[in-house]
Amino acid sequence: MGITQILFWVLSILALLSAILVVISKNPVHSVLWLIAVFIAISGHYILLNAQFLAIVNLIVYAGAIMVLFLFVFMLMNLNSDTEPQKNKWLKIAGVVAGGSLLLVLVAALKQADMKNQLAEMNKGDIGLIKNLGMVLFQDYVVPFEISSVLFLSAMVGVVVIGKKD
Amino acid sequence: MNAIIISALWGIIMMFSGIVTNKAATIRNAAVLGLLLLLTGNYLDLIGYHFFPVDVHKMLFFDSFGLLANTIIFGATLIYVLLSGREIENITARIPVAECFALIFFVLCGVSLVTTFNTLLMLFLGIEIISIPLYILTGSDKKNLKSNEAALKYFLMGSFSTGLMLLGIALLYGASPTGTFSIDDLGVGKASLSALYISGLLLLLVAMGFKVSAAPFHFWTPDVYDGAPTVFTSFMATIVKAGIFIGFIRLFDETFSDSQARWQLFVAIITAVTLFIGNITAVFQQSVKRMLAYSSIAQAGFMLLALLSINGLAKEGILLYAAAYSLATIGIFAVLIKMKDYTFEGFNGLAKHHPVLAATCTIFLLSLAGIPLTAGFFAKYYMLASVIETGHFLWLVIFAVLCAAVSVYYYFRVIQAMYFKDGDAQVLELRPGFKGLLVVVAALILLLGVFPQVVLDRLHGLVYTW
Amino acid sequence: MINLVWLVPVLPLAGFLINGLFRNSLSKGMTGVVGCGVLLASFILSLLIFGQVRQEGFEAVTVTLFDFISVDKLHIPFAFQVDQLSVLFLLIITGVGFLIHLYSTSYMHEEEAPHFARYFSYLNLFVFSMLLLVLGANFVILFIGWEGVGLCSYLLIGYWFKNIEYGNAAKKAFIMNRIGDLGFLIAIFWMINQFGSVSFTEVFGGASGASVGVLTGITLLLFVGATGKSAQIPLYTWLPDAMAGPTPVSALIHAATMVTAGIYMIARSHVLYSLAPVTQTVVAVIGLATALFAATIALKQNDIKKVLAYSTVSQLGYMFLGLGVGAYTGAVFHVMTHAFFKALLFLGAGSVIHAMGGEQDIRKMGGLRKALPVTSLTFFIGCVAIAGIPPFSGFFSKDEILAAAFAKSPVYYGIGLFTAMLTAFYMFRLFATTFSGHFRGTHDQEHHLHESPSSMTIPLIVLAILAAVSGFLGIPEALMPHAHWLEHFLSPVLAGGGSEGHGVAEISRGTEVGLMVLSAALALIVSFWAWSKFKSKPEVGEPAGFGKVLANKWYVDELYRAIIIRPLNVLGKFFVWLEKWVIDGAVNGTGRLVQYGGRQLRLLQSGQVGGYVLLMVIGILALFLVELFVKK
Amino acid sequence: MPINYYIFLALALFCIGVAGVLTRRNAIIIFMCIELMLNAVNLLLVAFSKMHQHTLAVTNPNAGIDGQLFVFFIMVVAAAEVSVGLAIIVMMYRNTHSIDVNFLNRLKH
Amino acid sequence: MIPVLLIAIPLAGGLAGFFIKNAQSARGWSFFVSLLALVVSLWGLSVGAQSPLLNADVEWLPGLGSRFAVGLDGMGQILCLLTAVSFPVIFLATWRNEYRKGWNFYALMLLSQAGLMGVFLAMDALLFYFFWELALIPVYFLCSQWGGEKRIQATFKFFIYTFVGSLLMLIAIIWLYSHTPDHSFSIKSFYELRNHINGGEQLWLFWLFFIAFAIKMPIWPLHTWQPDAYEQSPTATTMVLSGIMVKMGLFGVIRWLAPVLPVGTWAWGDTASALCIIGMIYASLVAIQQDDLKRLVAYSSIAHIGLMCLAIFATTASGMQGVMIQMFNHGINIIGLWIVIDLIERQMGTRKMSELGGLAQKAPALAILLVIVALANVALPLTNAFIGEFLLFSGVFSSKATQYNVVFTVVAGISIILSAVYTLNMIQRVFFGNTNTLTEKAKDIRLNEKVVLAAIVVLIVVIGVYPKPMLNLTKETVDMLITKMNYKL
Repeated sequence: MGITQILFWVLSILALLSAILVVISKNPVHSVLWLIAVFIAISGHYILLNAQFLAIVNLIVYAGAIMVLFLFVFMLMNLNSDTEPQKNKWLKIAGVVAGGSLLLVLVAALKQADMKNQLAEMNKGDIGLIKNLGMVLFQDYVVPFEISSVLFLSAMVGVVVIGKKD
Repeated sequence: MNAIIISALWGIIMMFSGIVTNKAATIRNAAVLGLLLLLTGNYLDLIGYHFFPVDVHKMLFFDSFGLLANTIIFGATLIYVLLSGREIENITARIPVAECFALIFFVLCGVSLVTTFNTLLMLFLGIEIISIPLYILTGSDKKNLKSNEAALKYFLMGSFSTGLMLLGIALLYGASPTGTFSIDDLGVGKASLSALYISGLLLLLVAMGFKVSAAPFHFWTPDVYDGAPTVFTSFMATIVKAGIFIGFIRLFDETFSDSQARWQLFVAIITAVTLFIGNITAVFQQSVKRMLAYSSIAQAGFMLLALLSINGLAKEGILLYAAAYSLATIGIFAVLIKMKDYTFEGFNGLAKHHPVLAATCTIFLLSLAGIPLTAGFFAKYYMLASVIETGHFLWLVIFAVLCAAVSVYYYFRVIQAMYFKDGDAQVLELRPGFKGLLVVVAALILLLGVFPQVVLDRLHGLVYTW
Repeated sequence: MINLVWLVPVLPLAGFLINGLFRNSLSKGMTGVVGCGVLLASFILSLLIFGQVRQEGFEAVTVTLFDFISVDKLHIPFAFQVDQLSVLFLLIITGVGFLIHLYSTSYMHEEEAPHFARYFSYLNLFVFSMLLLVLGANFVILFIGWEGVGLCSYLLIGYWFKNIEYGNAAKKAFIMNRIGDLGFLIAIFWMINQFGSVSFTEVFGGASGASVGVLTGITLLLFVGATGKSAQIPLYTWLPDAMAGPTPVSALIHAATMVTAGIYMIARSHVLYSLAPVTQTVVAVIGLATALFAATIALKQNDIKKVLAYSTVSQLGYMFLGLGVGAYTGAVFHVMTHAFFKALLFLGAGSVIHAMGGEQDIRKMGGLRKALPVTSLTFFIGCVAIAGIPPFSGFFSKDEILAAAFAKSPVYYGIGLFTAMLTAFYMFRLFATTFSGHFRGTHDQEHHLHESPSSMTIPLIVLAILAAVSGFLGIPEALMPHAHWLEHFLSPVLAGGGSEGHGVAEISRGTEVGLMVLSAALALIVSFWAWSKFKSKPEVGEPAGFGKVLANKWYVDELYRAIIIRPLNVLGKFFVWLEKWVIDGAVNGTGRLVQYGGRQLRLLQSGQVGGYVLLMVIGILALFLVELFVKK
Repeated sequence: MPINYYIFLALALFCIGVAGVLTRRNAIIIFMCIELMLNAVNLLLVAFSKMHQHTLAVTNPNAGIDGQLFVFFIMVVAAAEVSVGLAIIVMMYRNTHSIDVNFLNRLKH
Repeated sequence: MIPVLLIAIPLAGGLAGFFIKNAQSARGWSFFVSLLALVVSLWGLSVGAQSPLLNADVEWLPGLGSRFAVGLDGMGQILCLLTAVSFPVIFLATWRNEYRKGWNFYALMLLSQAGLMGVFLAMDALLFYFFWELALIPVYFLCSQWGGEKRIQATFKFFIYTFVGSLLMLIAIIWLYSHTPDHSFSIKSFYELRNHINGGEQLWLFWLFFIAFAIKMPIWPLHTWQPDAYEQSPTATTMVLSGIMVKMGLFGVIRWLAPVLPVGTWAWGDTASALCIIGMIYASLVAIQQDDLKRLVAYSSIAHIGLMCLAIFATTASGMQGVMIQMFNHGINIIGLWIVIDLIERQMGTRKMSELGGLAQKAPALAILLVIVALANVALPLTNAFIGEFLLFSGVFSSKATQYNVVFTVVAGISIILSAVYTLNMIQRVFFGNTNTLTEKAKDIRLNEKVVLAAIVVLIVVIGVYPKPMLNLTKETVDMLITKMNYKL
């Protein structure tokens, strides 16, 4: 039970707990904060897996930019307090049950997978380093990289179309 | 590659055309020009002239199936723009036309990715490039609450399905022996039986099923099609759906063909449910627009038959089906847009006042119902034949034709309204060009229905050569 | 000459076409001339043919006109067969037919021209069909004539189509005939199946090869046909109603010719019958029963034509008795004599009705002897003949049958004799009530009473003579050896008919003579008794008790209505209900079900994103469960 | 670390996200739950990439790198989606002053 | 050559007809076109069975192994003749009917004729299916545009009903196609199929076909669309429906079912025959209960068709000959009946027998002609129907395919009696008895109608007296069929 193992368990529990809190906490702002916690935990996992670049990007893009955007929107609509009226509890229960059973089923389906001996090796290997990623990204993955610009363009145009005052 | 790049570039051009001019007509003509360009570019690709010698590193693969599909889709788009492009300006909240066309071109870019992808990454990007503009177009009627609602529903459920898709891709990645996303070597080896593989496959099936609105993942379709501005509904229901279907077939043909026996049953179930829900629910609709939404589900059910039995017939068939279905539906929507009242009663007595409209509309409906002499018949024929060819799932075939009979019920309700019911259908002003184009489309459908070999020969040759 | 036989039927056909097509343009005179002319012509032609046929050693000739139906192995030529039997019938039909046509010209004179022409065209068509029937060289041609006469009787019974009652009578006749015809048809199919042919020569030739069972079946089915056409139990009830038609029609169709088709057919195919004893017994029993049954009914009828109708049924029963006991010649003989005297009686009745201005109830007549001398005389001869009083024709023919019956079994004879007595009784009851006593009709009727014109009386006289003398064509061996000309004449066709001969041979001369004397005496006594009983005080009141049952014809019509017609109607109504609510209901139900399903499935589309996603997830779960638990 | 742990962790996160989508009414929260799902997938991908590297390193030094790049692209897409999604939500809010998905029931049946 | 003309002439004529925006000239035009078709079909009769003119075979869908193959064999000759004769007769008989936008009416009529011709001529399964539907569509529009007040529902039911059937047939056709060694739809390859598919498959394939055909004929209990459709559609269309279209079902069984799936046919023969017979008795009894003339004739038609279908399953030469000739006769006779009913309805404004009566006094010519046609309907000797039914029954009786042949004959025979009952009822209730206020003012028929009816009567009698040419026409076809049907695995 090395340090990495301990860290793994800690991070996992942290991730799960805060994920649950995201779902159950009444106040939207709290949910956002818990979500950030989840992201941090996941970034921790990335680091454990030697995917430093992703860890950083995750923190910057998600925990940073995106979540701020969410918060910003909340502020804009000042829904900070729990303005959300209660959904009828049967649907709630149904939702939880469905989610739970989905988990069950997926796990059941994947338990048969003969992965016992497969390892996700930790804190070694350097494919996670920005250097290697960059090389591959700009050689093999240049086409999707360019294409994703189209994605952004369309997103931008879209936002313009919708946001434009008329 | 031509298609992808041209569409992307032209999208940008359209985007800026809004700044250069604010005359809608000019912009529209620019769009038409772009589409013509697309068509030619794609055709040149088809016969081997590649403008852009880009090394795609096996991310994309330009086979004749995909390129042919592109041709059909661009052609359909051209007809669509010519028929109802003008309507974009008439959406109640006056939205920037240029941007809308830009988005349409981006969607086309996504479609041509989906039709020629060779890795799951490209599929994913393509799907997203298609979806995001569509969210916008759905909501483009900003002041209209229905439009807003449709957009939000579409967005939420769409991104949910993206999540499912990604999970599926992840699992497949885990299962892939070579650790890539390239569909060439995903399904090979013992991987094709591991639990990861199957689960990933199922999740992909679900996600793609969602995109082509297969039951029980279709629930977004009626609301979105109903809420979106009719002109964009027409676009979504035909071109986009056809494109994604090509991708669907491509994915399962390339990746999962050697484990076909494993997943055929699932597809069969989904197909049956889709056919059932689509047709039965369409029966009781009061609004033609919503009826068409359900009918698009039903038609998707028929197209799923090609997925069930992936073979030569199925591939030819799906192309023909895409063409026939798109043409007919675009035509009907073009007429529908012109109607004041979208309910069935709104069509009462259309034949008296606008015989041409009624006649062409009848041909479109007959084609959708799969009556011989129209393209729709051969489309359905291929679907049925491909399944019968496999020798299994005869129950599904019989079920399918029974559903087709049900579909006659709601399609003919429109015909009855137009011809046999008395009333004065209110129609917006019509340009002669519009009518002429309708007639051309109808003639095209009839031509495909009588001499399908004019296209079939090409398809036949091409589909079997790769 | 014989090759011109096709002219015999074709001439009446021509008459039918002329009268039918130009009925609006032809005058009554012309119509009558055409109508009677063609008959006369074919009568003369028949005589000429007869002249040839009667020569010694004449062999039956088959005249083929064209190939009617020929499907792979089956060939049915449109062919006529000329032999003694058919020629005899030719003479009867054309001869009596001509007389009746002549009679009709004045009897139907009140009709206006088009209807007059219609009447004659029907009549000609009938003669044509009847001639086809007797001339046909195979069962199919026979069947064509068979149904043809049925049609004509339908048309003629319903001649006065304004009257729904008549229409119903006509319908009844046609449908009851149809029932018989079905049997006939099936018999034909069976023959085709058995012998591969329907022509008389081949069928009879192959008969000996066939099993008794098959022959019994075929003959029974043929007999079913006969019961329909010749009004035997159980299909006799149409004949009395058929009196709705004009009286000459009753004389021609429902007495002289058509109704005897059954006898002709069985006599024609006696080869088969002789090989099927069971059938023969059936025929005999049915015939006897009918004879008795109808005679009892005739006792209490008051409509002059109804009486004659029932007596016809009863006489036909006699003929079947003859056929049943193998006395084919006797049967044919009786057909001939019966044709004469029954036609005579009907025409006489017609003349009476004519004089009474359409009145048919004998209770309103009486004492017509003075007014209608010729009619009453001829009518009297007819009565005597039918009553079987020597030396009139009926005596000989009836006695031949009775003798044969006796040879078969005394019981037949006893019942037959009793029936003969009844016949004598009701005939003289009829005669007495009609012609003697004092007149009981209204005054203007009495004022109008007059003898009919010559065109009506001449046929009466001719027929009377025939009825009187025709018996001598068949003087029994017992009285005068080798005097039975008819038997001699028909022997090429009917000889060896009865495997056990025609019975007469088997009983000694003494007994035969004794029987004759007995029956003759009884007939005389009964006739005289009836005559004296009714000439002074005819029964004019409503019959009571058993008489009522007889007067109502044993309620047979009511019985049929109860056990056949009503059930069929109920069944039909039930089917209509079934159609509406079950079969069509299922079809429409499916449609409604789909609509209902649509209405319900819509509700799945709740509009709630949460609901949608939930359903999606459930769908995914379902897929995974299938993957996990459905073994492939 | 055995890959199974990662698989189950990711699945757990994913399903929590799903449950969130099912139970909440606030459009933004739902959207956040979807982001949670995406992140679960990212984690899974990275884990798999490391697994592939572990097994295939001998043949191909860059083995497993695709997984991480895919994650990168997912982030890209997610960012774009977020912008569009929030735009739509804001538009909705402008018109109805609510982002409660239960009020989205003008379109049904 | 000739078959192509037979299809092309009405097709082209019909399409042209849409653009003659004037009912009168359209009527004349379509009459002319139909006469042209008649001439061509007579030409076809004259050239002799071996003539190359009687076949045509052109590339159509090489990819699918389907060719535009059409040909005239004996059966085709008879049915095309029927079609070609019927349409001029129909046009002439309904000359005086006025239709809203009449040109569309006549154009659609011609289109349906083209479809019917195609069905009878097609020598390629896919082509056959094509025309099968093509014949249906115009009739759908005809009925629901110009029919009675409940026309839309009735026609819709009829359409969907038949459509379901034909789709099932399509499945069967495709299935067979995919099992032909040379992947071809041509009738020859289909006739070879018996060697490639086993009995078990034939057992269910039989029903896919038979349901389609049974709906068209119609066979009990799939008949309920028919009375409504006949009652609601305009009489001219009813004539097409009942005179010709129902033959499509029989034709289908004879050409595409029995020879292709002999084992299935043989195995299910008794079941199918039982249905036919139930239908005959059932329909006859229901017909007796009808008051509406059209419904009465509709049900009587069900009975007659049932008999023909019964004879097909008897698989005897005489029975099959009977079917051939009877298909023609039934067409002619029933069209005659419709014409009379149409005349009555146009004059009296009602089809209810309870409201009619005594017409014989007012319209003697009509009465006489009707009586003759009606007698043909009850198969009286020397009318055409007698020949047919005689052969049919004798075929059934001598059938080797079933051991119930006697039972079948007897029970089916009862329908002869019943048919007499309802037919005579009709004659009496319409024409006999006294006139009432309604029929007081009835007039006799006009010349054109008289001509038409007279022509029909002449046909009836001529065929009834001298059927030989007709029978010879179909001889080879019948022998071929019988040999094919008697094939056992």
